[in-house]
This record gives sequence, structure tokens and C-alpha cells, in this order.
Amino acid sequence: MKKLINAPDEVVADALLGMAAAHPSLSVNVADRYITRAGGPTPGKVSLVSGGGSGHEPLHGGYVGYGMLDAACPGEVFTSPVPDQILAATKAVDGGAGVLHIVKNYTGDVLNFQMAAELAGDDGVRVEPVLVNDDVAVEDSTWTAGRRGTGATVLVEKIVGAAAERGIDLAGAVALGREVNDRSRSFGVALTPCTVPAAGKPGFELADDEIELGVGIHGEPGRARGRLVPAKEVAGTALAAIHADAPLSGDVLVMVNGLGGTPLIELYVVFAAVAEWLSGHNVTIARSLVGNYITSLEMAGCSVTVCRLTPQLADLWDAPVETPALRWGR
Amino acid sequence: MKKLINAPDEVVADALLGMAAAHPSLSVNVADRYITRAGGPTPGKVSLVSGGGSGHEPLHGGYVGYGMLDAACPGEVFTSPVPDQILAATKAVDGGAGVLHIVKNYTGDVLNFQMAAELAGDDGVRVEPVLVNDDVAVEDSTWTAGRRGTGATVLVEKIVGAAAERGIDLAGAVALGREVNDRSRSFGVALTPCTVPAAGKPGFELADDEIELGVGIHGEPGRARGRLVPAKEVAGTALAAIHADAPLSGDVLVMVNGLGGTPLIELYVVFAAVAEWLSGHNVTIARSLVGNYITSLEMAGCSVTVCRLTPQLADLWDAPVETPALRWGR
Amino acid sequence: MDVTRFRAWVAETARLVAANADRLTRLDAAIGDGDHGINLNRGFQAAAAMLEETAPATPGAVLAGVGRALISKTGGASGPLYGTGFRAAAKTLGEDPDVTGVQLGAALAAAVAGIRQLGAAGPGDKTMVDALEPAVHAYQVALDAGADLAGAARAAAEAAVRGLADTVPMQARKGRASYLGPRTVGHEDPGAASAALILQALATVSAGEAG
Amino acid sequence: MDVTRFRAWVAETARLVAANADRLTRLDAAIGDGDHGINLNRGFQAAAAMLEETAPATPGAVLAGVGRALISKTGGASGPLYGTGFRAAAKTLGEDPDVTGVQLGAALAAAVAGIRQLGAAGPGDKTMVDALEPAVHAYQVALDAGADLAGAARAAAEAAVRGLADTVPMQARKGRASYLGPRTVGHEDPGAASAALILQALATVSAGEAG
Ligand SMILES: Nc1ncnc2c1ncn2[C@@H]1O[C@H](COP(=O)(O)OP(=O)(O)O)[C@@H](O)[C@H]1O
Ligand SMILES: Nc1ncnc2c1ncn2[C@@H]1O[C@H](COP(=O)(O)OP(=O)(O)O)[C@@H](O)[C@H]1O
Ligand SMILES: [Mg+2]
Ligand SMILES: [Mg+2]
Ligand SMILES: [Mg+2]
Ligand SMILES: [Mg+2]
Repeated sequence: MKKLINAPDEVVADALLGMAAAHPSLSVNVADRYITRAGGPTPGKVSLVSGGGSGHEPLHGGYVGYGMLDAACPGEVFTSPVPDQILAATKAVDGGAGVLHIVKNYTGDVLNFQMAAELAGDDGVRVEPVLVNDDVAVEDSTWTAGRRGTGATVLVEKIVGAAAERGIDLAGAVALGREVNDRSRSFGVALTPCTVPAAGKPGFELADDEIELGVGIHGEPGRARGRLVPAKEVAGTALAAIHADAPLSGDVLVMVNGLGGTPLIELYVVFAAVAEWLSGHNVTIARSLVGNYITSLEMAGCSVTVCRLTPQLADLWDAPVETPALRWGR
Repeated sequence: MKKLINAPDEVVADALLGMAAAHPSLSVNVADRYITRAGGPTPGKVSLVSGGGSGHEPLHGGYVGYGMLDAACPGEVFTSPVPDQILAATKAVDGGAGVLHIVKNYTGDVLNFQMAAELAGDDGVRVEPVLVNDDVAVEDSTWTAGRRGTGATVLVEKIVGAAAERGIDLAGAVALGREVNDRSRSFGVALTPCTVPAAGKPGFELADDEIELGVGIHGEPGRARGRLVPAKEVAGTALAAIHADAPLSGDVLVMVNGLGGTPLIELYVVFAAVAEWLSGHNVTIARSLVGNYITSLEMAGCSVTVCRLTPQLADLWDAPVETPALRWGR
Repeated sequence: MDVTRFRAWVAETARLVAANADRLTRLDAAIGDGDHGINLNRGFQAAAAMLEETAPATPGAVLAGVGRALISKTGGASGPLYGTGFRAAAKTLGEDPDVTGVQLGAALAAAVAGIRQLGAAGPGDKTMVDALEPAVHAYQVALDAGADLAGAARAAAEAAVRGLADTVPMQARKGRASYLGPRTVGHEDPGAASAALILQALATVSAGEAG
Repeated sequence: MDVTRFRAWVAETARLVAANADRLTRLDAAIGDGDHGINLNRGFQAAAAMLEETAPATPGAVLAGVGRALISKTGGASGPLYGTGFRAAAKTLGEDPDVTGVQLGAALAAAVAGIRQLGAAGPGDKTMVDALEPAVHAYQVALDAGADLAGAARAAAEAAVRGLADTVPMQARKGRASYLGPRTVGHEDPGAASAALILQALATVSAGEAG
């Protein structure tokens, strides 16, 4: 295992110290493991809290700031946070209008956020959850844990965050979050595995000519193993899976996201292929993101997320945002 | 070689197509290999043109936009651009106030920009170069090619770009660029090699417990090979080399830059170590950047750049910038 | 079974989980995200440490404290699930200083019920439930057949190991492993493996109980 | 040596560079950035293609066109350097349809002078100059000793190969390799290796020249 760390069990704490030193706009509670805006809660505004395992940076801490999250709760690497830290963050940012929990649909995240929400309710804080489950690589079924939450999480945090700054209420925030999630789909491909620091070895092995299709963001293998194919075929596979699940048309927001170990030049090569596929299907790229926004440690590969926009969603996407990882308009 | 590409000799063209599709704010000339602002030249403003080999993304194309570059010229991967494309870009963005060539100090870049500048002069365009040579891993000497240009390039492009928007003239831009370069120092460390697509094999081999100290941004080995040590020691080595070359004090801008394959969580771990070292030496981090800003394909590792700020430089750093890779204030 | 033995149970579980952490993590790497051993080891170390500090007076207090510690320190899916299980078991024991075989059976049944309710997993979903459910059943059967607490605990531990083996051919329908669908067939479920360890520890410490 | 032979020289150089591209790139990977073979192959393929299209009428026009093509297509340090060298050589030839051994010697000398002026590298800096300089010198010595163009070209090619070998113990002071300092000792310089190929090609095509 080759990493720029001090010790496997100090990675999360050290990274939080780094965020605190790098971003005066954040208030980082290293001991209790949560990050809030330095300014504190905005009275009367619905507060957004998200969290999950670490190793997905900039998600979630990098999205704390004006127009996006009020707090983020990083768990151990790839391990959901515990109720204590979620509860502490929830109480710290409640501005009286209630708190929205943006939860990626993983059993661990769901259960820990649920327990925290119950405890917060006991303390008089109104909490509503929004589940993100956009990964089409996983079959949707009420008999299973359902779909994973991946790239759409960034979109939900940005769009609902913008609406919260404009004064949307908690029920409206829940509905908007569900709408963004329902309109979004993602598909991921891995070229290499990644290594959880505490584990010390890669999660799986891949031959030089093999890739994993339909991976999530936790270094897990995908739904199937395939041959290393040109970027155009990778993009085609991802978009075909998305299109088959929820037919694409009109204006879309496209995110070509790097999983952590893939250089930007390759992400642009993939984006070109995605753009070609979409224009061939009369779909218009109205907004786009290319880069590392929701990662899986040093895994090489990418995920493609497509959100079918409405004028309202596009307007909220364009609204000012000021976070360490996403910033425009101020 | 495992990459998300279509063919080794199509990487640069495909990536340019991707940039064109992703960024309406850019005008990408794929055939002639240069990128300008979609708006065209700003009359009366000194124009900034930079370029170099591809594989360093977001450098340089990602820095084209308001407050930074007017044009970027990407060469083949790790190969300096040719005079033709530099000349075409220089003429395309000249707003009448002259063109500043921001050139990283590599023989190839220097010679090709020099030839382009001569040709542009023949065509009546005033061109002045600024050389960036901030890498302390290389001994400075008039008998050699001198020092490499690395992280400081981002700072020169941002700060001189801001001054250009405010109306600085060509001579002033040259002087300011030199000042930023003179006040900046960098040091890089690699944990893994990287593979040039056309070459197909890594530039060097490293054992699981080895790192390369003092690497540049072209997949080359460093000045020396060392043992894999904790992030604190890596940061200490980099900062000690910088401090020995140009003693640090007062307010500084710190960039902890990922070389392409290192996840953000590790960069924050390094930033924490850098912050600890600096505060122990009574140096104040006044501004900071953490992320992938000048990369070496998928190489794992990082570089540390420190610029000793003046109030004027800090003010220009804070000025609005609107590019695909660096954006704030608008 | 008195408070000392309950504390011994937790200590022995912590020891077993630590000793098997790599194995649990390897199992989780195959069909999950490779952290189950790490998570559970963190959780039970915290639980054991908590017992050292607070020295709860009754079996119920021991299990309630373990439940809280697991929920606070484990993370992942297994933390809330095991934590909820231990807390549900604690509730059935009240303040009693000494726990009979019958009471322990009721506590174990309550634990599994709590876990099933929270996680909504049933038998055959390839989860810890596939080791816990048969264990609780075997415990009852043994008691009804006249076994004492220790004997029933041994029967439960053996059934849990069989239940773990039975997860191999199953396709996961709950938890992270469900994302891999058919690729989960042929692997043991890590949570079922850790459940077997917890019951193994119970059998070990209760051996020689009068009950 | 007439225009046909000059074009043959370029074609043979392009063939040799293509055949040795991997070797040149490997040498560059050891002490540079691993693209010399790729760069030069791109440059000389473009130069050869240009000759096919434009079919220049004189030796001088051939070399001038090659120089422009190398500058426009090669990139890196070697493109401007070799390009400048060919253009400097072209200037000395003017419009002459046929080039004597003496003229060729002057052209080669002008090429090296142009390269040295642009790159500011001298003997011992571990660059192409360490193959070119001795080659030009050997060419002159051979001519003075009564050799014909072909003989002098052979002497130049042999000297270039020796010059390449002499770069092994040198520490690079120019170009990318200089960044590696002492670590460059023990390696051949890639540009010296490609320079030897260019002179090798000259010896091959000029063999049997009356001169
Ligand atoms: N819904 C559920 N009900 C019961 N057990 C579950 C459920 N989901 C997961 N598990 C158990 O949890 C185990 C994984 O735990 P762990 O790896 O610690 O958490 P995570 O999956 O969040 O990484 C699985 O092997 C399975 O036995
Ligand atoms: N200043 C210089 N003068 C003469 N030759 C040089 C100089 N700098 C570099 N070279 C030659 O160029 C070769 C490298 O060429 P190439 O790899 O194509 O360019 P780059 O170094 O830009 O990648 C070196 O091996 C050396 O022989
Ligand atoms: Mg986990
Ligand atoms: Mg090069
Ligand atoms: Mg797990
Ligand atoms: Mg080179």
C-alpha cells in the first residue's frame, strides 16, 4: 500500500486537520467528526446535512458552504458515520426551519442517519431524509437494499442547497431532492481497484486488459467484468444503461466524474465520447461537470451521471455556490 | 497500459473535443491545437498565452478565461507545442497591447516559444516572455538548462491574469510575472511513475517501499530515490528544501498539488503536515490551494509550492477569476 | 449466568473478533466493501473498554452498554444492527442479577427480532440473520430437550456455524453485497461469520454454567 | 550529391528513426521524459511526406523544407534544434543542383554551428552536439586526407557513433536530462543517438558517390 498518510487509523483525522487549515470558510470539529460553515447556522433557513464514509473527497466536506451543505459528517474510510456525529452536526446547524438529511442509499448510511434523526427528534429538531439512489448498475427492487447513491448526490446537494438559500421549506426541500434524484441516473466503470488504508490490500484484482463495469464508490467490484475497451465504448455502455432505465431527451446536465486515480485528460476524452453519443440521440448538454467530484480513493475509472433538467432545476444549478470544491457566482 | 482513451495518438485531439463540449466559455481550435476565450481578444488588454506538453491538465487549457489566460497551446503529451500553434494563438488573442508568453523553463518549451515569438514579431505583434523556474529540486546554474517550471506557473497565470484585467501594460506584466516566479518555490514527490500513451510503458519503476524525491511534471525520475515515509516527513523534506533555497517568513500562499493519481484525502493529509511545519517556523498560510492543478498524467504523488506574498500579490490573487479549473468572485 | 460471565462474554467476543478481523474483512472485500472486520473490531474494542471503565452492575446493564458502544463506534450497517440487537436483549433482562437459560433464550430471540425489524432482512437474504435465526432456534430446541444454558449455547453456536455455511450458495438481497447480485453466490457472508463468533464466545464463557 | 540522393538521405533517415524509435524513447525515458523517438519519428515522417508532395528541385530546397517540417511537427527540444540545423545547412547550399564533398562539409559545419547557437550546448554537455561535433570534425579530416564525399560521410558516421558512446560517462548539463544531474551518468544521450542515425543514413545513401 503506497499512500501519502501518517498512519492508516489517522487518515480521517489528519485529513480533517488539513481541511481546517486550508479552508477558513469551514469550521471543522475534528474530535466529533463533523464540518460546518464557519458562519454557523442561518436562522430561518432549512439546513442541509450529509455524510458518509470518507474516501469520496471532495464529497461531502468539500461541499459545505453557501448554496450547498450546512454540515458534513465523514465516517471512517468507506464506513458510514455513526449516529453521534450526525446528531451533533444536525443540532449544530439547525436554524429553526428543520434539517434535511441527504443520505446515499447504503444500508449503513440509512440506518445510522435514521438513528440520528430519531435522537434529534427527541431533542426537538425536525429532520427529514432524502435518499439518493441513482446507480442504474444495480437493479431496483423492494426485495433488496435497492440502488446505490452515487453521482446524483452532488446534484441534490447543489440544487437543494440553492433552493434552501432562497427560502424553500423543509417539505419543499424533501420534494425537490426527490425530484433531482428521480431525474438523475449514474453508471460507473473501474480500471483499477483501490486500497482501504486500514485493510492495506486492494479490494479486488484486475488483469491488465480487464475493467469492472457497474461499480459503486466503495472499491467494490462491479456487476460484471469486461475487457478494456476504447473510451467511446465505455461511454456507450454507461449511457445505454442509463438510457434504457430512464430514456434521455431534451436538456440534460452531464457529470463525467473521475473516481480518484484517473487524470483529467482522460475524463475529457470520455466527455467527448459522451457528447457524441448524446448528440446522436438528440439529447442536449445544457450543463456539465468534468473532474473528481465523488471519488473512490485512488481507484482509476469514471462514472457518468445524467440529470434530465427542467428550467427550474437549471436555474437552481446556476445559482451562486461557494464551497471548497464547487464555486461560482460569488 | 490502462487508460480511458480511444487510441494513443488521438488522446490530445479527443481531450480537446471534450473541452469544447464541456466548456461553452472556451473556443477550442482542435485542428490548429489552441484554446482561447469564446469572447475573443479584449481590445487594449495585454493578452496572456501559455502552453506546454499535454498531460498536465487542468494546466493550461483549464486556466483560459476571465482573470487568467487568453490562450493555451497544448502540445503532444509531455512534448512542448510547436511554433505554428503558438504563433496562431498569439495572433488570435492580440488585443493591440501586446502578448505575454508564460513559458515553463524546459529547453523544448523555451525554444518553441522563442521561435513563435520571432515569427509573431515579424508579423507586427509585440511579444514578451516570462520564464517560470520554481523547482528547487534542480540546482540553479547558468551552465545548465536551469530549473524546471512547475507549480508556480499556476500562480503566475492567475496573478498576472488579474493584473492584465486591471490594465497593466506589457512591461509591467513581465515584471509582475518575474516577481511572482522569484517569490515562489516548489518541490515534488512521486509514489508511482506514469505512462505516456504513445510510449505504452511507465517512465521508470519503483518498488512498493520506494518514492522519487524531487520529480518534475513529466513522469521523469527525481533527483534521488528514497524510502516511503509518513506524510509528515514528505512535507518536511519538501519544505526544508524550499526554505533552504529561499527562507520562508510572513504571509505565504501554499499549494499542495496532486500529480494526478493521488486522491484528495491524501492531499489534505499532506496539507495538514505542511501547515504544522509552517506554523512551527512562524510562517502564516494566508492563501491556499489543495487539489490537482498541474499534473503528470496518472502519477501518484504531490508537489508543494510556496509563494511569499505581498499585499499586492494577495489582492491580485483574490481578484475575480472565471476559468474551468479556477473560479471565484464571479 | 451472572454479570461477570456477561462481561466475560463481551471480552471473549472482542478477542475473537480481533483475532478474526482480517478474515471478516477479506470476506467483506469479496462481496462488500472490505471493512467488516475493521468496523466490528473497532466497535467491540470500544465496548470492552467501556465495560472496564463503567463496570455495569447487572447483565442487562452490560448488554445495554455494549449496544450503545457498538452504535456509537462501529459505523457501517453492522454497528446499528448489532447495537440494536444487544439493546433489545438488554431490555428483556431488566435488573436481574442472574440470568437463567430461559431468560437468555428470550433475550437472544429479542435481539434477532430487533435486528430483523431494523434491517428488514429475512432468512435467505445472505446476512447475519442467516446465522442468528437458526442459532436462536437451536437454543430453544436444546432447552426444550432439557439442555442447560451452556448446552443450549453450544447448540446455538453450532447452528450459527451451519447457518454461516448455508449463506455460501445464497445470492445477497440485503446490504452492500446485494449490489453484486449473482457474483455474491459462492461466498460466506461476513456478518453471518461475525454472528457465529459472538455465539461461539457465548458458548465458551457459559461452558460449565449450572443455569 | 544531387537532389535525388538528398531526398534518399531524408527517406533513409526517416526509415532509421522509425526503426529505432522505441530505442530512442527508452533512452529518453531513462534520463529525460521518454518521448524522443516519438517526437523525431513524427517529425521525420512529416518531412518525408512533405518531400513526396512538394518534390523540391535542389538539395538546398530539400534541406530547407526538412528544417521547416521538423520545426512544425516535432515539438520538444529536438524539433527546433534539428530543424534549425537543417535550415542552416540549406542556406550554405544555395541553388546548386549538385553538392560537392567540400560543400557538404561546409553545410554540416553550418548545421552544428546553428544548433550550438540556438541550444547553447557545447561538447561534454551530453547532448546531440557530442555526436555531431566529432562527426563534422572527422568529415573534414577525412576530406583533407583525400577521401571522397562517401568516404568522408562514412568517417563522420563512425565518429558520431563514438561520440554517442562518449556521452555515457557524461553528466548532462543541458536539456531535460540536466534535471537528473548525477543520475544521468551511465546512460547514452538520446539526441546523440538520433544524430548518429542521421549521419548513418548519409553514409548509406552517399556510398558510391563520385563526389
Ligand atoms: N439489512 C440488513 N439486515 C441484516 N444484516 C445486514 C443488513 N445489511 C447488511 N447486513 C450485514 O452487515 C454485514 C456488513 O457489515 P459491515 O461491512 O460492517 O457494514 P457495511 O456493509 O456498511 O460496510 C453484511 O455482511 C450483513 O451480514
Ligand atoms: N540545449 C540543447 N542543445 C543541444 N541539444 C539539446 C539541448 N537540449 C536538449 N538537447 C537534445 O535533445 C534531446 C531530447 O530531445 P526530445 O526528447 O525530443 O525533447 P524534450 O527533451 O523536450 O522531450 C536530448 O537527448 C539532447 O540530445
Ligand atoms: Mg462499509
Ligand atoms: Mg518532451
Ligand atoms: Mg463492509
Ligand atoms: Mg524527451
